[in-house]
Amino acid sequence: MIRSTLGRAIALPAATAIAIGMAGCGAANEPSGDGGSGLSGTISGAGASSQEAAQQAWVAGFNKANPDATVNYDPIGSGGGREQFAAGGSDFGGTDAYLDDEELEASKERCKGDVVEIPAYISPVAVVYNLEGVDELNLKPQTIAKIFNQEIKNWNDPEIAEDNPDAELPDKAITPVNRSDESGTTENFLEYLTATAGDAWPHEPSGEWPVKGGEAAAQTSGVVNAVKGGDGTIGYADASQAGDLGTAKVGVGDEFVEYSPEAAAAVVDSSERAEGRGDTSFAFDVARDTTEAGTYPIVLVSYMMACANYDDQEKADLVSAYLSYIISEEGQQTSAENAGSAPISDELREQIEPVVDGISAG
Amino acid sequence: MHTPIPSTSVDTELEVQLFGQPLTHGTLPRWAPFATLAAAIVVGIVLDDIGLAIGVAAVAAVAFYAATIYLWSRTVEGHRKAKDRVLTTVVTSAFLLALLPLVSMVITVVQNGIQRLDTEFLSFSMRSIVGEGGGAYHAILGTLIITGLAALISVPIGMLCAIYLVEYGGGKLAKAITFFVDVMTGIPSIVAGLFAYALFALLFGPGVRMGIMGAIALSVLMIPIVVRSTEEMLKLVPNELREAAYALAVPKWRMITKVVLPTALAGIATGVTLAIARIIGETAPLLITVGITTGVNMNPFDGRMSALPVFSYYEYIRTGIHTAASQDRAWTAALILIIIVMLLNLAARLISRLFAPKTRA
Amino acid sequence: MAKRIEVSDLNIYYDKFLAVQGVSMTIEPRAVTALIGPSGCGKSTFLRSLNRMHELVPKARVEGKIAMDGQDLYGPNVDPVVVRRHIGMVFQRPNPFPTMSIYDNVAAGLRLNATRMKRAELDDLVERALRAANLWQEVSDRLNKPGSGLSGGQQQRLCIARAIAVQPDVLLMDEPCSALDPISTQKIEDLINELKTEYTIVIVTHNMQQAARVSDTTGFFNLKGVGEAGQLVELDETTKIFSTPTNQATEDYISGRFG
Amino acid sequence: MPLSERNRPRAQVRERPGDRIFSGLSTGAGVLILVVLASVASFLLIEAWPAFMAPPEDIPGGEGLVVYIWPLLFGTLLSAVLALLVAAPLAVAIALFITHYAPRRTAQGLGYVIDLLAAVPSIIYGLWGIAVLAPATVSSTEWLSKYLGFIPLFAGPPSSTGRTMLLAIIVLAVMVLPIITAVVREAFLQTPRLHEEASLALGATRWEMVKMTVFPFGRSAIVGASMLGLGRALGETMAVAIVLSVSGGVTFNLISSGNPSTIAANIALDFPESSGLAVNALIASGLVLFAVTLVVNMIARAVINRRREFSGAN
Repeated sequence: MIRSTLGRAIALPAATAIAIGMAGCGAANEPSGDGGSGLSGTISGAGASSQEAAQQAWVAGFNKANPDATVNYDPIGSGGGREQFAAGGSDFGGTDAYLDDEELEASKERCKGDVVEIPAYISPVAVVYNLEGVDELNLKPQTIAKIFNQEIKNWNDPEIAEDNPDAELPDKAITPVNRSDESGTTENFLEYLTATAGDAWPHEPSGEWPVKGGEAAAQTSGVVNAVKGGDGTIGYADASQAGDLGTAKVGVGDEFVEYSPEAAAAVVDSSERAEGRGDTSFAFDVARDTTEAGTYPIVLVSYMMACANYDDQEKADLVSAYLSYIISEEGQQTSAENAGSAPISDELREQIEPVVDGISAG
Repeated sequence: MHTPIPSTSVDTELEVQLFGQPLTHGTLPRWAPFATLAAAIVVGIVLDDIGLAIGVAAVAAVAFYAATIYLWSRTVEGHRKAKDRVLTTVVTSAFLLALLPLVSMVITVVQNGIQRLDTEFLSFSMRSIVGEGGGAYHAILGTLIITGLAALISVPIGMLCAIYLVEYGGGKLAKAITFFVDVMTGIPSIVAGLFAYALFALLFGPGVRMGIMGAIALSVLMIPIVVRSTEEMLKLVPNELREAAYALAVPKWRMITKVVLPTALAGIATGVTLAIARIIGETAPLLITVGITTGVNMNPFDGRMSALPVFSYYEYIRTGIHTAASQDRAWTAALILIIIVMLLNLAARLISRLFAPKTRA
Repeated sequence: MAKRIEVSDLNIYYDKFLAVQGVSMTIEPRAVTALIGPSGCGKSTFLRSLNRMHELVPKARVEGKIAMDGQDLYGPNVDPVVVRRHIGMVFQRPNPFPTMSIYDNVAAGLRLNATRMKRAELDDLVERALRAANLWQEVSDRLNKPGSGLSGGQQQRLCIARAIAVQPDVLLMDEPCSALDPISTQKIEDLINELKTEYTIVIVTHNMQQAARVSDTTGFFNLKGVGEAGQLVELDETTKIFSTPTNQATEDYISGRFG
Repeated sequence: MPLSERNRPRAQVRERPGDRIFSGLSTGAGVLILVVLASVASFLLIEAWPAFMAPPEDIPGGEGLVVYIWPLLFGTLLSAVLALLVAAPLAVAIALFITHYAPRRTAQGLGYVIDLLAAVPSIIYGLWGIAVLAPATVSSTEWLSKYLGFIPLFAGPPSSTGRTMLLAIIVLAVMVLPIITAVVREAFLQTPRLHEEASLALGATRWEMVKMTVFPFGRSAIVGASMLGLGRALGETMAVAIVLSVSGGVTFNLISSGNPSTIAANIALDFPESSGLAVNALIASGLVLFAVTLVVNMIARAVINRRREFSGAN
């Protein structure tokens, strides 16, 4: 009797967990495995967290056609994604920067052949601001650089006023907001500033924000919330997150371009493919300093990595089908709707499609 | 030898201070504190209205109250009583100040979380969910599995350790264990998470994420709490009971299991419940050991799992178009978490009230 | 200094429970009044109501009147803090403040009442209080040592010194010797005899020999019945109470047939 | 029980298997605690080792481990110590209110309410802090920088979002408040009634009674509890991670946007997306945090244990 009472005390918390576990396993929305047509099997990927929202949308869309297939995406970060892919820990990967030479070698070794790199997720980065009474804002690259380098400290600075003759700029301190965590968004934004602002931006591009003392927040949502939460704030964030915040038009050549998915996709088309990486690698050096009309140069280009060849037929079929879905018009539209990305152009799709379809086993 | 104090030798001023006090002196009317309070509130509102920050205005209002009641009381009741009144004000407002965050927090969480507290939230996972809808079923399940495992590890170890300390201990080992159990109570939860990660990274390589890792991290936090509370309860068992058992020629281990533990059981159960309440809301160690996933994972030995606090955090920082929906989910998860914690606390109080050993009275 | 206390129709309650009923008595100045009676009959409760310590228990209250030289102790605008300044108290167990030195213990009450006091004056008052409590010779060389280091009897005399240092009018003693050995008890009793020339003293005791030895007047408290209120059965000169009590219950109690 | 067993010689009674197993198990459990604590230290050390050995340029930030960890350690200490300075006096006042000021009937209930504060998960403090408290502090920080800007702590410029070190300190203070209160409350409750009555009988007001008896009695408990609270504040993770704007290094300025992060918050923010040497560097910072909290907790325990010996005297 005593042992039973004792046992009860020990088992009490565990019993609840077990009881619930026994009662029903799957969530109401999860399939129980009696799907009809389509592929089956499981593939796992890991990498850039910037793609997380898009990946979720893609997986959901892909599962509609292939209810028996399971695709996992682990948002462990770009660096981790590349590392894990090269080490063979994941079937495919996502990364905000294409593989460097060393990583490419390691990945080729892992794949025992060519590595597929495709720009799957193009996300425009908007310069968002919250300033009462100012609905439109034109900013030259140099001005943006000086604001984020905390050289221009007030909204009524003549340099800002020069490009915004119609706006009534208040006498208010500028609070620049940046990402506190290491991120591809920061790296791309910094690359843009380095390429376009000249001497006004003295810092090297990297995933970490180089200027001390500004307002900093974790993740895109943190930046957006911080910009929303203050008055006189300005920050950079995935354009999809801008919401009702003001987005600045950035200077390209002699005009000011507002971000739009088309303008963002256009800049990739006008960029050069990185050379010497093989036919299956679509790595682009984005032309930040473009002066072409109608292009929006602050974009984050995030890639999908896969092997051209897998040992396992089922895996090869699944990866190929999943990547095909991602770059398809439908897939790009899905991510645009759910993650706010810019769909890749038809021209680019035509180039990539054969490579993705060519993924095979053996 | 006996020299009573001749009051004549004390100078007159002192005499008045010491001995001349009449029994009665002026007393503030009963409504005095309330009237002052009302005046202070008015002052606060006015200050707030003329543009002073609300926090500054509140501080100013409290200061106004303290100063007014002090001066008023000092003129009527004397400085000692006045000081006493000021300190009463300070102590009371400190308590009310502490209640403020609790009330505000509960209101905020309920307000933001109540909309999505529906059956879908309780039965859906986030698998294939984009935008609105979805739920935390997988996270609730994950939390129960991970916490259950942590309890399964911690409760036997913690109880046995407490039994050692109370029934067998003595000497240097027991002293060292007592001390280090106390020290262990202070381990930051993130360090416990890092420990579990480091342990499994050595076994399985870097980047490993598993439910059991989280359970082990939580165990590091839970064991010392269980040891402490069990120890306290075992100490409350009167020695007479032990001697009575010995006198019946019962071996020690049966004396412990038959007499000591049942007597202390209610207290131990209370302690265990409170310990679970403490760890069930831990976020940081799970963030780095268990990670997050969108679907149900029932196997704590394979891959990522979701837990409610981590789910709430990730939904809060989630990016994408539909952030409003994910913010709602974050708050609802927080609301469920707070409900679970409050229920566990309530359960603990009930257990200790209903089954308290009679020896305590 | 010493004052007369008049109690009339006093009822003492703990919330709804009537603990002591209908006490009327006069406590004479410069004399020792002893209160005796079986446990739980309300002696201590009555004693504590004399300096308003009783009301520290939540929901405790009194009805009736206690007057000190005509001033109502429970009247409106009477500050209990001041009442306790005038009516000092010594407790059953010696309770010097453990964190204070012997000196500071005696000075504690003085410091409360007189903030602007010169060190020399304070020294003077402390010494006189300790002398008055027959403790000076024993502790004069270690005034800065903690009071808890003294023996039980010394501690109790220290507490008496602490109580009389503020020159109260009345001194209440709640079984002051019950935790002491016979020799210490003897010293306290001697001290009570000396103090009564200056103070009104009320002492609660379980020890009838003690009551007979130290008091001038003795009051006998007893329960009205099981579970009922305590009451003052008889109050008279000590010699009369112990030789020819008028009440049968008193006689039974004193002769040991009861309680 | 069979008679034969009873008649065995004494020495053999100790060999009874049930006793041996049970005492072995419980001793083992005790030793396991020591093993766990030792292995926490050693596993962290093993995983941090590559970061200690790595060339400085490979550490995040590119300037070596010390430069990487120092601002974090500074932020950790600054936030925790100031949070303690805010929380400790409040906690003492609250404990006093519960034990000596509140009506005795409600005192126990009030104690529960404070205990509930201790049970609220830290993520909820974080969400609440950013959603409610941050905007509420903005106007106050502006006021502080305007009128008290000459004090380095309030140098400003004030953050326009409220995500300042001051906010982190307030949130941390709210979080450690109930922990300190609980310990101090226990100590205050144990103040001997005899001493309280002695001071009241001398004609002390309530506050004078508290000063004469309650405070001296609870002094070491206050110190010990504060150290415990400090340990908690040092290790607090999620709330700080959510509310603090992290950019810039070592500064005492509490109300601007540029703040050092804390070790724990930095781990929580960076760990999930870190790989390679960055993970080792994070674990190294965790090891530093472990060492700091260990020292603080040891001191706390030593102080509290000394009090235990003291209070046995009466």
